Amino acid sequence: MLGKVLVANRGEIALRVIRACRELGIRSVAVYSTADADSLHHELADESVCIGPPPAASSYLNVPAIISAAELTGADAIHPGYGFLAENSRFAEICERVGLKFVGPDSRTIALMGDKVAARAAASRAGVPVTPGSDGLCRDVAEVKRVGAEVGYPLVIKASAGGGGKGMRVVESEAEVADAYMSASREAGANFGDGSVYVERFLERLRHVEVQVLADSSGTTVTFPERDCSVQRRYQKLIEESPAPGLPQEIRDSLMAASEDLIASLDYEGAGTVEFVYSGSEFYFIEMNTRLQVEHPVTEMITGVDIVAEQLKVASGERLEVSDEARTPNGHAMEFRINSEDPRRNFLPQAGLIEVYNPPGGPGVRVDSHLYAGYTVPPHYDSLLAKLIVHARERGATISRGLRALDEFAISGLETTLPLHLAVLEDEEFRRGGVSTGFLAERELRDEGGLLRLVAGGSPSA
Amino acid sequence: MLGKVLVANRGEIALRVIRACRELGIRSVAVYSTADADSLHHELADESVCIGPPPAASSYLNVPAIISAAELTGADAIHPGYGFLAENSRFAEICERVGLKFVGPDSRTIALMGDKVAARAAASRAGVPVTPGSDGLCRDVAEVKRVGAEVGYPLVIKASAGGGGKGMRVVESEAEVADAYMSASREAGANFGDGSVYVERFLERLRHVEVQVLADSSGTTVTFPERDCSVQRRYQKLIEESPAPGLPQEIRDSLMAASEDLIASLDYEGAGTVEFVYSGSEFYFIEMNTRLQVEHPVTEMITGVDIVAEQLKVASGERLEVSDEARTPNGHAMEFRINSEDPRRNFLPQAGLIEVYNPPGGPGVRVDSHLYAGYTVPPHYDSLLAKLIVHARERGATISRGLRALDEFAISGLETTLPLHLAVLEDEEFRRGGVSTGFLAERELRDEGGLLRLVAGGSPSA
Amino acid sequence: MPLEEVQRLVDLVRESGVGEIRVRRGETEITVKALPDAPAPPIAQPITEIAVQPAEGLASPERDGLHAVRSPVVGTFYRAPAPGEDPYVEVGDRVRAGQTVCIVEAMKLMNEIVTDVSGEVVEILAENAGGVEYDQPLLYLRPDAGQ
Amino acid sequence: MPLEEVQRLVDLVRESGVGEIRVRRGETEITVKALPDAPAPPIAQPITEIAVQPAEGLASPERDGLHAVRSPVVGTFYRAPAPGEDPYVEVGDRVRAGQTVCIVEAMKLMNEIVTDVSGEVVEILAENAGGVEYDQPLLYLRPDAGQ
Repeated sequence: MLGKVLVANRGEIALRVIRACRELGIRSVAVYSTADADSLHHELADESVCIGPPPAASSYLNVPAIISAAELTGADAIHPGYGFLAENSRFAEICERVGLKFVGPDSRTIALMGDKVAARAAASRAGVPVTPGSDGLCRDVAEVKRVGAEVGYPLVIKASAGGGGKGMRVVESEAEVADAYMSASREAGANFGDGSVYVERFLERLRHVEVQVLADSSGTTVTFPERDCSVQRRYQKLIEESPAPGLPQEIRDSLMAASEDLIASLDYEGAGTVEFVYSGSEFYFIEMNTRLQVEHPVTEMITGVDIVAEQLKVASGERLEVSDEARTPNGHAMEFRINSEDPRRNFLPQAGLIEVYNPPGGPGVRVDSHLYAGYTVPPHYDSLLAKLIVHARERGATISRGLRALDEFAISGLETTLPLHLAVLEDEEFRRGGVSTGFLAERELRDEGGLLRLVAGGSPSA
Repeated sequence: MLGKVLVANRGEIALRVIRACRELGIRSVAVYSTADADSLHHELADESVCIGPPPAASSYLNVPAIISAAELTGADAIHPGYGFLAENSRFAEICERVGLKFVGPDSRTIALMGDKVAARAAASRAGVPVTPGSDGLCRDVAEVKRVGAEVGYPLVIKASAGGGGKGMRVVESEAEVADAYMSASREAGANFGDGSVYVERFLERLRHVEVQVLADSSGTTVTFPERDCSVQRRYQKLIEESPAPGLPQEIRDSLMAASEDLIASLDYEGAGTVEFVYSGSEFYFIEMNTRLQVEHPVTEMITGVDIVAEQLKVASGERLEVSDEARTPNGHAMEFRINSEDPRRNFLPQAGLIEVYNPPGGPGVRVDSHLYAGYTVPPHYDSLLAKLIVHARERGATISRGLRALDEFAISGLETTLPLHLAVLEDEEFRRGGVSTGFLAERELRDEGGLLRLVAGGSPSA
Repeated sequence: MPLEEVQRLVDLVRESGVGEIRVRRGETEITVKALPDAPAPPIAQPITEIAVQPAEGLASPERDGLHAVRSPVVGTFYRAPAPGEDPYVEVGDRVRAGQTVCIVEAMKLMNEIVTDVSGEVVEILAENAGGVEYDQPLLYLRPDAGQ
Repeated sequence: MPLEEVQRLVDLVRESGVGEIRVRRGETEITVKALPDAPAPPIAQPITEIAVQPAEGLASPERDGLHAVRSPVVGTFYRAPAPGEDPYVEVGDRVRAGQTVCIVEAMKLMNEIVTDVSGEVVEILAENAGGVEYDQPLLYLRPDAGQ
């Protein structure tokens, strides 16, 4: 087993990894910026090193500082969490070169999957269905039009280096191609330093489903029942659940088999997620995240597998030992992302002092959070304050438990997305299950006597 | 389903019941004393009624006030929690008479099981093994001596109306019988208003194991894998776990079958616990608790069954629907009782302001507690502040998780049993599993650099 | 509730040294607290349905110079000995210590509530035939001078 | 509730020194609180093994009248340009702004640490060849008068 792991992250995910280390008897090293001097990840790790000033570029993205901290403390591995350096193949390569085990797949796999066009090709080669579209990059407007003639409109132009909806344009007809191509490419260039784009058929009323995978260095692979992450706002996931409501067992089997084929073809190691769109009864590969995801606890709740502990075991060279039962969902779980954003003021980010913090307890409730009363949320990083995960024997009871736990969750000092989640859980269509990714955009938030409610008729830009 | 339930209790268990009500769509009514005006059970219930001044006799044991509160609020049932009126057959009878559903078995069953001698006889009739001893009450010293001659010494004299070690005396030889009989009877009289006693063979190095049961009004019964509650201090349970470490499957099967026979013979309804001593490879019935127990979450964690929700469903006249899988332990769970007692000062009870309260989170961790930062623990009631329950795939991982979570649990303002639990989890014998009820008494607590450690050689009175 | 009344409550807290004043009148609830040394208790998220029981009053503090007669039991408040009969007291009545001022029924038992001070009835706080909690103020008296 | 009324509530809180005012009218609830002093951060339970890294210094505060030269990077602190050579500075030395006072090595790169004030070296805080964090004070200078 690894002896000492540096956790190159902050917030709840740094805590999550530190907790797993402690339970496995691995010493943990936290790194923190001066803005995080009062943070729990710094308090709870066995050791910690201040790596830079508040801006992420100078601290949590500061590769030399992080490598130096690992060397100074004698860490033998680095766990990148999610975000920051987690999918930076250059960082993984540096770790490999200086003899630090990077907890994740090798740098070439990260690079391959980070290139959306190459990832699409790899999926295709492994026999995984991909959305009809261009074979590779589209180098000019004419090429986009050629694809359009072949697969039909609407199309979507996507940045090859992209993510989060940046450098993405929906094209309804051939007339719109030229403008959309230019602006997508420009936005991709500005955001990722790479303006190359590719084209796919645009699927409407689609659901976002994804498959958690684990693989060890000797080729053992495990895939888990799918998660449904269709409740999104501007491409940011807000609620994730598993299993996906109403998904037929044969689709589940196919999703898991396709994911298994893909990671087997990659000689994958560690944890990862294969993301799909699901529409009608078809599913298509979108991308693969070569790291731990925010929503991994949903899978942990319905399978009893500690995914972070398995990551660490695999990174130590141990074999995966996940029972076959983990392939079958045990009950139903949902995760709510509690963000420091004000849903009443267009999700304005919030920072400041947490006055009251009292997380819910009781059966079937898990909270992953770095908050405490008296903590000041710094304005420099992402807005995730806490993840509330609830689990019950079936989806209806999970929703009831979610309502109960959200209701109890006391955070004061700043506004959060707690009332938004309550509104979603009261929504008829959500309660029926199987909403598409347009769910939130199609609705407006209305304040009714202090409580939020969703009402039909939002604009697609919401 | 019941429409509105009055919760005749306070603290974490009142919250537990209120949470279950909310998840089932049942309205909840809290009752509270003036000492509990800032309590979470009062805040989180749908309605609440102040029932009296701080002393429990005038509030939580004040039957007229509680019945009046139920009538004023239109409650149709009363959930008694544990302690207070939970095993008061007179209270259950009053509920029955005024048309309030008492969430539990009928008053005659409560009365029967509350009489230890009658309960022993009922167990015997149902074919459940009871410790060799007197057939019924021992009315004089001569009768105790007769039993002693028959079953052998050491013997234990117990109060028929007893509990918690009150009115209990161990007798090593015939010469000690007279004194022990007198003092046990006197103590029983003083504590329970009933001086009658019975006699059992005294078993050494015994373990306390118990079986959670559920039964509905149509005769469906469920028994769950046993809990081991051997870590006790002065007959108060401190740590409970399930399954019992090292217990052979055939003993588990026999314990569950014996419990099932007993409740079937009683036409039992609701939740209950059949308690046994286990010594060598023999087990004997001690008593049955006709109510929810503090440690019920341990069973919930390894079976996925919501015992309080099942209680409420059964009280509504619904059928139990517990799958057969619940009869097999899924992983291993442990509960730690965090009490407001100072383990460094002979467990001196603590009351006062909670300055910091930050419960642990992450995978496999459940906290049931009524605390919050700024809450003042009143001096009037029992010392249970929080229950920390951890769950993992096997016992070793459960202990690691327990250490991690206890370590993270931040409570300041008063002393708690948190450091004692850490000391127990570091103890070699505990880690091996299967300790006897003498475990804590045989050890001394030592303060080593601010941390507590258990060292062999405590006095039996510790 | 008019703001002038809120102002008076604030003054009351300041002058009286009492820790908290909470008034709930029908759908209106007003709370005034003195600054605690401790952090404030957590404010739970708004509950989906808030059922305000009109009769479920919360303990109010003594008002300046006034004496509250409080309920010693949970029960139902009655102003008169029996339906159709005259109330025990009306606002403006003078009462003597030891005099019955109302009834609280609990478990079918009629508990006559007796004032232990003499004075003038200035306000009847509880609603006839409504539920009252333990310690809930039922009526206010202005005690006679010199008591 | 009109904003004017809320404003008045806020003024009330501020002027009165009262901690909190809550007004609920029907479905509307308004809470006004004075800012409390922040509670202390939670004190984690003592960790079973606490490994105190001797070199892992924590940021020390400025001392009265002294100037701390801090590390701009995470790395290894060296007092001399190379093993066997003389240290850049000793306690008691006078240094000028712009002068190199030590080296912090990070990723095999030697970063010369330069003081931006002139003065006298009064204390060397970091240990030679030990690790230093970002922003960790390395040495104290007593700045020359008039700077």
